[in-house]
Amino acid sequence: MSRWRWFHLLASPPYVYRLAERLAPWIGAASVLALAAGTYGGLVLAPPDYLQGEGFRIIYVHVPSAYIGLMAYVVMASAAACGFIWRIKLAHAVAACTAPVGASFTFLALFTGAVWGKPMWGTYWQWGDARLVSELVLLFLYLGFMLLRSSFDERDKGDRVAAILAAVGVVNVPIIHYSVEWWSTLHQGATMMRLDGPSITLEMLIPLLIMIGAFTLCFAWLILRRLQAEILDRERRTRWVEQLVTGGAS
Amino acid sequence: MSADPTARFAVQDLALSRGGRRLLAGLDLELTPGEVALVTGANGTGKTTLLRTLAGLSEPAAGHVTLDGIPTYRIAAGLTAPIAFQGHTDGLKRDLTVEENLQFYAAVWQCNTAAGDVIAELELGDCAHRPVRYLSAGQRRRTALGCLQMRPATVWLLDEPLTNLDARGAELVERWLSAHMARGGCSVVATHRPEALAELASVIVEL
Amino acid sequence: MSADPTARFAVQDLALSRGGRRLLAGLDLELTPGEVALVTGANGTGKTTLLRTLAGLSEPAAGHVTLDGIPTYRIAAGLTAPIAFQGHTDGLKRDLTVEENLQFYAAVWQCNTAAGDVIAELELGDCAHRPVRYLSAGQRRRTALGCLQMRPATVWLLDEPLTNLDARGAELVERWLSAHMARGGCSVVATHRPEALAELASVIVEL
Amino acid sequence: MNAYVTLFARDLKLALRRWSEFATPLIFFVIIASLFPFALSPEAAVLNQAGTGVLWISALLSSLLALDGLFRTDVDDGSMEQLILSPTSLSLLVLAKLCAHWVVSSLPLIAIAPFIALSFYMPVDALATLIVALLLATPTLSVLAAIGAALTVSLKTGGALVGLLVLPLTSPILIFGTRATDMAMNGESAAGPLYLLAALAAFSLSLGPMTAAAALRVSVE
Amino acid sequence: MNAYVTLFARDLKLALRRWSEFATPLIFFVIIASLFPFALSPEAAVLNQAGTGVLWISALLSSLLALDGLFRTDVDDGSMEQLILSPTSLSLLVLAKLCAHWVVSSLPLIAIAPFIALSFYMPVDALATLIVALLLATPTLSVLAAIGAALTVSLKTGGALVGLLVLPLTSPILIFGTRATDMAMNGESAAGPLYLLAALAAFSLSLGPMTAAAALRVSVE
Ligand code: HEM
Ligand SMILES: Nc1ncnc2c1ncn2[C@@H]1O[C@H](COP(=O)(O)OP(=O)(O)OP(=O)(O)O)[C@@H](O)[C@H]1O
Ligand SMILES: Nc1ncnc2c1ncn2[C@@H]1O[C@H](COP(=O)(O)OP(=O)(O)OP(=O)(O)O)[C@@H](O)[C@H]1O
Ligand SMILES: [Mg+2]
Ligand SMILES: [Mg+2]
Repeated sequence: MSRWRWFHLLASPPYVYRLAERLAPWIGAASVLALAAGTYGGLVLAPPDYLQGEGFRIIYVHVPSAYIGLMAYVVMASAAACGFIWRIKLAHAVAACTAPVGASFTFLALFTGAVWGKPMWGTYWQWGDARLVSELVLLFLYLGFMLLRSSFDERDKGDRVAAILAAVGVVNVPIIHYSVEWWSTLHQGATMMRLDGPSITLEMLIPLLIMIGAFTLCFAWLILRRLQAEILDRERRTRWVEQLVTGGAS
Repeated sequence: MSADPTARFAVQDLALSRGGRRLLAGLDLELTPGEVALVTGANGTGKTTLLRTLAGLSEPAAGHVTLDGIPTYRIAAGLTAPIAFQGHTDGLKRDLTVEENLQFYAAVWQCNTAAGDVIAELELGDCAHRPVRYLSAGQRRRTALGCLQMRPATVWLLDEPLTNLDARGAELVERWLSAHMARGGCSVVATHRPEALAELASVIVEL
Repeated sequence: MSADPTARFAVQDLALSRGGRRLLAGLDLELTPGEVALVTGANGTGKTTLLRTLAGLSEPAAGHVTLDGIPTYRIAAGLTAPIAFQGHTDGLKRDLTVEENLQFYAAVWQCNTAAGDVIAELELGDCAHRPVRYLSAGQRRRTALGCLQMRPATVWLLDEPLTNLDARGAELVERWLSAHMARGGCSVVATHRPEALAELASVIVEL
Repeated sequence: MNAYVTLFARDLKLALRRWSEFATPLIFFVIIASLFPFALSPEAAVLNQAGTGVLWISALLSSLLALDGLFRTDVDDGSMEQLILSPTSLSLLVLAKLCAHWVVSSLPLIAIAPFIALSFYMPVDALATLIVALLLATPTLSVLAAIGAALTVSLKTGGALVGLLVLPLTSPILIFGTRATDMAMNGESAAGPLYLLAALAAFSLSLGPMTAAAALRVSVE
Repeated sequence: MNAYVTLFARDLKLALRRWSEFATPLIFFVIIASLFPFALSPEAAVLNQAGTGVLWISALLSSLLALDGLFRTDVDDGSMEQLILSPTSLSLLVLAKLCAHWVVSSLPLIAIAPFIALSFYMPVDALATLIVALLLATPTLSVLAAIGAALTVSLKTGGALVGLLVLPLTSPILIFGTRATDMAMNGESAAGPLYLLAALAAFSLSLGPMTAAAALRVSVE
């Protein structure tokens, strides 16, 4: 009984809008704190890597963003699937605002990786590497979702069609991930990207974990804020938004 | 696949919108076997949208369309097919002949009306074996209407069936509609020329 | 590009065939400025073929179509463009808005009629900035007819202009035809509803 | 079932009436294959390496290219509405269209592939594996392309967007396909990747038509 | 001339109406290029060798892909009749459509080609030649594709055969193009093939639009 009440509340735009309004500042603050702590730990406290020197510190941006990029896709696809199956407009809104965020983090992972690659491997881009290529494919999946959704003039239709694509994509992500891994090991053995197993010290690991937490919080904050904007846009013709806007003005 | 010929077609409190604009709201309509409703209204008032919604091709903004209590939107999702819809487009393959087009629909709807008989009734005898691409606009429209005979449907939804038809073609539509009613079917017809079909109509919906 | 408004349109001993079949032969027709010819006939008798031939889009099997003595087939080949043709298809781009479609034709024909005025006359004010793809069948037809005002043509060739139009739309066509005649233009109109345009007609060609 | 056969036959017939449209990808295939040696050095070793890749990429592209129009003509001329309203399940009808398309576009390609492979100095023993791999891989490619086509059918944007949506999803097929071919060329057993290809084909053939049908229903609305 | 500008602008506008349309050929190109390493072995030596081929084939495909619809939509919706009856010469209008298509589909591709080339380890010195070669070759490809499209549109089934005959004509372009690129990569002067490409471009641009226009006039009859 109460479970269904929650379900309905979460499908109600004004409720979710206000909930986000209340949560966002806290999450934002927590994310800033964690970012600060992680940055300090990563740039100051952690010792330089004995092989890679100071350059390794880019890991504190690279790994968290790679992780968020992947997680965001799952969030986006689940939201889109809920929206399609139960016809919840709000779930589509969540999917719509997750996509660009996820794409940005994926791009960040690619970018930091490329920047890192130049000193480490002597080249920005290496077609043969599994992680690189599957990350690129992930970026294409995001772009496809966004392009498809925006190609429809009727938002409703765009939401539903893109939801199908997201669902197909989420089935494929693990397949792509593993197939690429197998493919590249066939051709060139183990990838170069590997924390040196046990050799990583706690001083390096803990800031990394903090950064991952911080990025997750930051992601959540971005989603909440974008969701608010998306809700206002979608509901701009309703009474409550009108009241909200005029109330704020007077 | 035999459709119940005495079904009740009901529209309750229907609202339609396109591109965020409300086209109509609060439409009620009930058709018993043998009834024809004419839908009229100026260009752009929503006749086509209404017919597509009745067919279950799109979901209404609000309200229900039911055939014997089952929402047509679910019927279209594949349960059974007692509804025939003929829109502005003709649903014919340009590269198939008239006969092949009719036979195709007969096979899809598992109906055993002979294509030859329908072609004779349509007076398309001399183009039966010509690809539809080479037909005149009216001959195409006739072929499309011929497909109606290939579907054992209870409800006919026709969007301006008289388009491009000459006088004999219009007569034919009238004759087929009466026969359909006599069989216990019902039908909704959108038209800009209600006078041509007024005799058959039991309801006129003015949008 | 200014067209002579008082040209003479002559058809001599015209024969048409499609796919090896003779559709008509020995047609003679002469239109002086201000005259409208209605072409009627059952489906598939060759009205569309006739109009396309008059426009110079296809060559006649025999005979001549001349405008002030110049064969229209040569006119269509790019000398000048005093002929406007509106067929079963509408010639509109789905992804451009009503206004953009009209402006495009105005630019191609180098005509300076304001698109806004035509849109107002067409009563399409509220969809002027909507892509044609989202218009209803009748609204599309109106837009297509609107393009006629964007061409400084002497001869109008209209193939069933009343298709999909409501009563007000039909009135508009009549009004535009009269205005065109008053300007000294002439026109050939194929239709299945000659009664709707009979007042204007000076000749009726029965195929 | 009857409707399935009918639609299959109709699509085959339509394809044969417009055979040139379907021959185009094949010609593409031959052109690309015959052109690649110009870009590579024409040494046997290099060609041998590249041959597999060229074959697979051409197979991929030619099954994607023609598929763009798979549903579009039906939607444009109103046939799709009639199919949606028909008593047969739309998934089955989509499957019928897919099968017809596969017969027309992929089958000839598979038939011609061995000759191209030979011209790239592929060992004769490896040909059987190549054919089996293509037979297993092309259905999945067609299903993926059909889903892409269904998603974009109501958009004016044609082939390119489909490419963007579908190409990233096809990378596993390409990887397993080339892997099987390479293994066979080295005289190893290619059973592993072939089983994976078969699994993917079974998976996509069972869920793909449903997905495409759902996309079509939304698009036609 | 005015009509030329108008039609050019209209076609550009139609293409840009959705930004996705502008972006997709590009992404398509990138994706094809990034799929190739899956099919080839990802070693630098092989990729370096194959890179030129990949670039040119992708260029060919993306300029051919969209062209199929170049006239078909105009013929289907009746615009072509109106253009034929318009006071401007049809060849000029065909040229306008071609130019708009080239700007939308080939130009972005040429802009991005250097980056792809770099990722395939092409030496920086060769990039200028690559760009010049693409600038000279793509117009000819577009003209050929347009002639093919016009013939296919006009002669329904029989004429599509002619369309097929046009496709193989693209191979000289590809051969000269890859040749120029390869020579530049080896540090030689690529002037020879570049002059040939320029000559072909001049030839096809002067005669192509007329040919396509003639085919279209028949189509509408
Ligand atoms: C464009 C280039 C690169 C891309 C796209 C990329 C992508 C990725 C991805 C997707 C992950 C996986 C994160 C996860 O599993 O949660 C990852 C992890 C990692 N990357 Fe990169 N990377 C790139 C370059 C590099 C370079 C040059 C280095 C250093 C030499 C590097 C070092 C690492 C490390 C140490 C990890 C963590 C591995 C683990 O915990 O398993 N990456 N990268
Ligand atoms: N290639 C062809 N082969 C054989 N017959 C053809 C061919 N093309 C057209 N026809 C026939 O030519 C005739 C003339 O067609 P047209 O479109 O001119 O008729 P119409 O008078 O406009 O008819 P409607 O009133 O239906 O529009 C039709 O009977 C048509 O079937
Ligand atoms: N995406 C959209 N955005 C805005 N308006 C739309 C959209 N799609 C359709 N419309 C409008 O919806 C209205 C209903 O169109 P519909 O085709 O149902 O009209 P109709 O009554 O059949 O007209 P006709 O008599 O011309 O066939 C039209 O005014 C049309 O412009
Ligand atoms: Mg309508
Ligand atoms: Mg006609």
